[in-house]
Amino acid sequence: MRARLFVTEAFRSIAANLSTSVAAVMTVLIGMFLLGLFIALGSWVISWTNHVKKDLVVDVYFCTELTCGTEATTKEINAVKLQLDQNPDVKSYKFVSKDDAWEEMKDRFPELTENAPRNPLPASYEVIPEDADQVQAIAASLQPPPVGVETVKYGEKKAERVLQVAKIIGGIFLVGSLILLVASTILIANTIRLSIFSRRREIEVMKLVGASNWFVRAPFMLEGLLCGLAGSILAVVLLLLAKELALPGIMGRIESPGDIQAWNFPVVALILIVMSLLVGAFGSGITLRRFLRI
Amino acid sequence: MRARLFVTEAFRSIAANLSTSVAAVMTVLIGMFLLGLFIALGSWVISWTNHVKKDLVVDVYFCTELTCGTEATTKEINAVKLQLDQNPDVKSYKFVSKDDAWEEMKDRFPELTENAPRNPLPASYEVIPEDADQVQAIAASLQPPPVGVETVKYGEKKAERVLQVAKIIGGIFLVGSLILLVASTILIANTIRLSIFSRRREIEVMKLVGASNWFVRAPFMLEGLLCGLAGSILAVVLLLLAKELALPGIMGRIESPGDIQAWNFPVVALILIVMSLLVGAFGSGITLRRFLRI
Amino acid sequence: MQEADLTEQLEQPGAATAALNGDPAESATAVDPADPAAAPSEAPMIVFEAVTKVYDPNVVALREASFVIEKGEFVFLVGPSGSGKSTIMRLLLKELDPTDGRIIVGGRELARLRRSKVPMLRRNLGCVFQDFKLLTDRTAYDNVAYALKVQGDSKTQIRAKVPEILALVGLGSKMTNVPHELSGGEQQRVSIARAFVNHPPLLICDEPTGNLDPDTSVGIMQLLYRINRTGTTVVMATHDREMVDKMRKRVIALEEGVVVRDERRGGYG
Amino acid sequence: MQEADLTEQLEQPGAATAALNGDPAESATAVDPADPAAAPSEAPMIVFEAVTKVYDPNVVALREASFVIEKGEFVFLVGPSGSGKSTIMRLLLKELDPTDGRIIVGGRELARLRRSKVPMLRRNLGCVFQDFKLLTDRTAYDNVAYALKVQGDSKTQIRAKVPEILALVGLGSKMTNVPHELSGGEQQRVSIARAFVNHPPLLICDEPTGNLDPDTSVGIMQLLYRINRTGTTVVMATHDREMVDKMRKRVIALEEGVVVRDERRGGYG
Ligand SMILES: Nc1ncnc2c1ncn2[C@@H]1O[C@H](COP(=O)(O)OP(=O)(O)OP(=O)(O)O)[C@@H](O)[C@H]1O
Ligand SMILES: Nc1ncnc2c1ncn2[C@@H]1O[C@H](COP(=O)(O)OP(=O)(O)OP(=O)(O)O)[C@@H](O)[C@H]1O
Ligand SMILES: [Mg+2]
Ligand SMILES: [Mg+2]
Repeated sequence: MRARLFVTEAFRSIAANLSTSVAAVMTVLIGMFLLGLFIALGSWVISWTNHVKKDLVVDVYFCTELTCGTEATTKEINAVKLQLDQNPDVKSYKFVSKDDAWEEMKDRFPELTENAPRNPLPASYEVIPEDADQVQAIAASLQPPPVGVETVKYGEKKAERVLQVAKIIGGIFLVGSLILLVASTILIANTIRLSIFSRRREIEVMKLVGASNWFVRAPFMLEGLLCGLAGSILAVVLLLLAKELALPGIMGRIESPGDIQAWNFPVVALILIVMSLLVGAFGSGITLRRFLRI
Repeated sequence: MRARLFVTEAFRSIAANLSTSVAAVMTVLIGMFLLGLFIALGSWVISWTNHVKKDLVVDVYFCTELTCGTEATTKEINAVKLQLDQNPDVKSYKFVSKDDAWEEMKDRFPELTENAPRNPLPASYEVIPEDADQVQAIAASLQPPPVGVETVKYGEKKAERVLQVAKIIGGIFLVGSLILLVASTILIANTIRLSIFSRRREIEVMKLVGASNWFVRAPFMLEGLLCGLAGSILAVVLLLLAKELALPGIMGRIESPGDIQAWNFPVVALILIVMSLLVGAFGSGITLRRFLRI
Repeated sequence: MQEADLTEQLEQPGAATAALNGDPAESATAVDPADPAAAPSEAPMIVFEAVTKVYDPNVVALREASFVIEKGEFVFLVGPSGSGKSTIMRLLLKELDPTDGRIIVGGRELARLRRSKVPMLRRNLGCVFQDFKLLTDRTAYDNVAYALKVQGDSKTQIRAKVPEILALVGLGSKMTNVPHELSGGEQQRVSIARAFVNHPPLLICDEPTGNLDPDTSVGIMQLLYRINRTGTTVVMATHDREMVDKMRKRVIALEEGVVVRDERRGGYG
Repeated sequence: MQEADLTEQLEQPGAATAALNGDPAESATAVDPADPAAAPSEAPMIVFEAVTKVYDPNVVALREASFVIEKGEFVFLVGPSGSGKSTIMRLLLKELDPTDGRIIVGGRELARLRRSKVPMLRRNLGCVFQDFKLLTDRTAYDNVAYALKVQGDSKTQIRAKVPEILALVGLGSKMTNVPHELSGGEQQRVSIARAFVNHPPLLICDEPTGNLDPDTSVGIMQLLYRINRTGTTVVMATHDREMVDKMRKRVIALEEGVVVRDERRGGYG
């Protein structure tokens, strides 16, 4: 019953202070839209770096006559396979036989292979790690090389570079998201503060005619909540429009591999809305304290 | 003389309405900081894509016995050189002789070259365009291939991809900057509106005791200007701190080539400050109109 | 909802309402609680014990003011502009705390009253403010209704009481106007209606007729008198010499924050 | 700076100041401009021709009100609460436009006055507002100074005039207080000081003594009287019956927006 009174009061207040309500909704809208956009961009870029990371593999080259003086035996190869099977860091591996390697080389350098007397290339395992960060660990687990293995390579330089760039990009987006989060919280709180500030006389009067702190606070918090709700829902709608209209336009032009995933829209939307509600309601509540001390 | 009065009034007003002034400064600060940060990030990424674009070259492969049946003569090679000299799209070019190519191949595939009877590789020109977008034009200008040239390659697929990604990144940052620009303008205007709204009674009284519109407006606009100035200078200081403290930390970890340039800080700072001043002053001026109609 | 020691003033729940409408004769037959002799055992309504109030930059608004107002009394507070009348009102409402001295309202010492109990105090203490203090974005009706809402009255109760009291102060046709659509006197009457509407045991009126013409003022004074007759204590700050001289009620006169006169049946001075 | 047709009221620049300080005898020897017969050639100060003002939801605040106020007259505007007195003040300030009829102030028809000329009109028309309308974040001094600043007075002029006028209304010691640190009567006197300070040829006072004690009221009335004697036209809305009856000046009485009485030497009614 009291709750209904507060809801009525909140709506009355929104209508009576339309100008400030619109300002509050607009601030929430902008803050949440920017945050959502940034999260979208960030999740897309991070997904892209993950895709790039997939290129990071460990190559286990077996012996050839040329390198060790003798070809690796099947038994030796199976021993390595067993070792890979048991390593929890390994996601999958692919056996590249001498013939496979030669075919590939033929495709890439027809001039060279045409006149080669025989196949000088080694057989190898291409090992895909569970996580790109584990390439080094996998390579280390095959050190010293088992019998029959000539060398283990994981493109140290490239791997290091890719991992570092990925880390930095991730870091930038984490820091950026935090900055935006803090920024939009401050902005929303600011707007709330201003709109409550312009009504401080009203609050004073309410207190003087016998309203308890909660009786004054509840409608204001509800109002903050409603403005937060309206603003964040509008932001989500705008983001949805951006996703549906702008994204295909951009994506259509890059042939992006399927595993570059779009962000998880419903979760992000939910986070934005809940955040707005909380900032709206508690921002109002906290700001009021100062004016309730009468 | 009147100007001094307005300045005094503006400062008095800022002091008297400290709470709203702080809110306005904070909004400008946040808006401009985000915009500056985004421009920084954007200019850095665009500079990086430019760096990547530098890898786009046109390779002009000359004839060899294996491909055309006869090696290209010095005269034929010089004819191509002349043609490249005259092409305005060409920034520079590098001659790679058959021996240079063979040395490089030896480094990359020692197993293959060890047993090769002789050097099957062609001589070539590596042509660097003035602008990465011109690789296709340069390749086209050598079509059909002059005498002695076997083939002209410019990595169509890679070139197309890189150019497109660069364009999209550029587009995203342009659109993003515009969105941020509009967003921070709205946010600042909003704050101004709220702070003026909370003083509408005051404006009404001023008008009723005989103040002209400009007499009311000037201090308010000056106040907006000062808040804009304070906010944007704080934003620039924060950006400077970010640049001096955070950037080296990030950059130190990527071995970034020297030609990835930092953004032009003074210009960006100037833009941010001027923008804040304008939005502050005219935001106030325009908002006031509504309350001056008494 | 209401504190017992304050509410017990209204012996029957409907007493005040009856007084507002009923003929004076009916109320007159009741025991006059304004006569302190009739209720010697009861604690006084207001006690000021050497109360001093100093505003920030050394302004002494009240200097060792002491007086006792019994339950059911009708007291005029007079004094030149700036003599501390409104300061007394604000101290009673606990809008301010005294710099020194003790204030007791309805048996409770205000300094010891917990923050959470302050709203309760104010609900039992109807106040007509000198500057009206209306909620600017609410209609006259909603302004009056707010005083009932804060104490948890139901919609039905509000719908019954508010139009009645507004009609009583002559604003029956202005219920849906917001304050800036009302004349000065009309705003003042809304403030009066709000202070009366929940029949508080103590009414403090700070210059309630300053913006009213003589006829309306007399009407309001008659209303106050009738309310007082039902047992409500009334404290009224005023500059209306004519009124004070005619009523011959107790007068407390202030001058620069000092109580200079306290007469049982005084004049304006 | 000031419009010629309005300023010519103050024959000598220092006249009003002299009147504020000088002894009454000095002013009394001058020709009484309040007597319209003495200045038959001059245009009237205020002309209301069948002015009707209807507020938005069908509230007729003024119904075909017609009257002429000559230059130098002293006029009381009386009538019950809500009868349209403040509405007349607001029409004179061009804060509102009449729904119908013509208003001429100082020879200028207000409806024809360009927007850019309105500030000029208001500077020549000192107004004491019923709700004071002080700038809440400025001190008493700055509030009064503002009325001089808007007309371009120099700092030196302001420093000379403001403390003088504040001392005159008894606020010499409250110059640095902001409105909420002032009592109701003190705020009202700041509003009075602001209206007087630039010696406008027309003074309109909306209930200027509503929050003042009788003694201070008399002081303010004497001040108004002396200002009037120097040729300033004074229009004053009031509920103070005693004052009106004692002064025996022209009285225009309103009732529900209709001019019901207009007597040369009337009483409150
Ligand atoms: N917040 C404040 N800060 C400083 N001085 C104040 C403050 N409030 C009131 N005063 C001063 O205290 C004195 C008493 O003020 P108060 O409002 O009690 O007077 P009052 O008797 O109600 O006068 P009035 O009849 O004019 O309303 C005045 O001189 C006033 O200037
Ligand atoms: N903005 C408005 N909208 C609607 N009605 C209004 C508005 N302003 C005033 N009124 C009405 O017009 C009538 C005249 O108001 P006005 O303020 O002129 O009265 P007044 O004579 O000054 O009364 P008081 O002595 O109480 O100050 C009143 O009934 C009032 O309710
Ligand atoms: Mg007072
Ligand atoms: Mg009025």
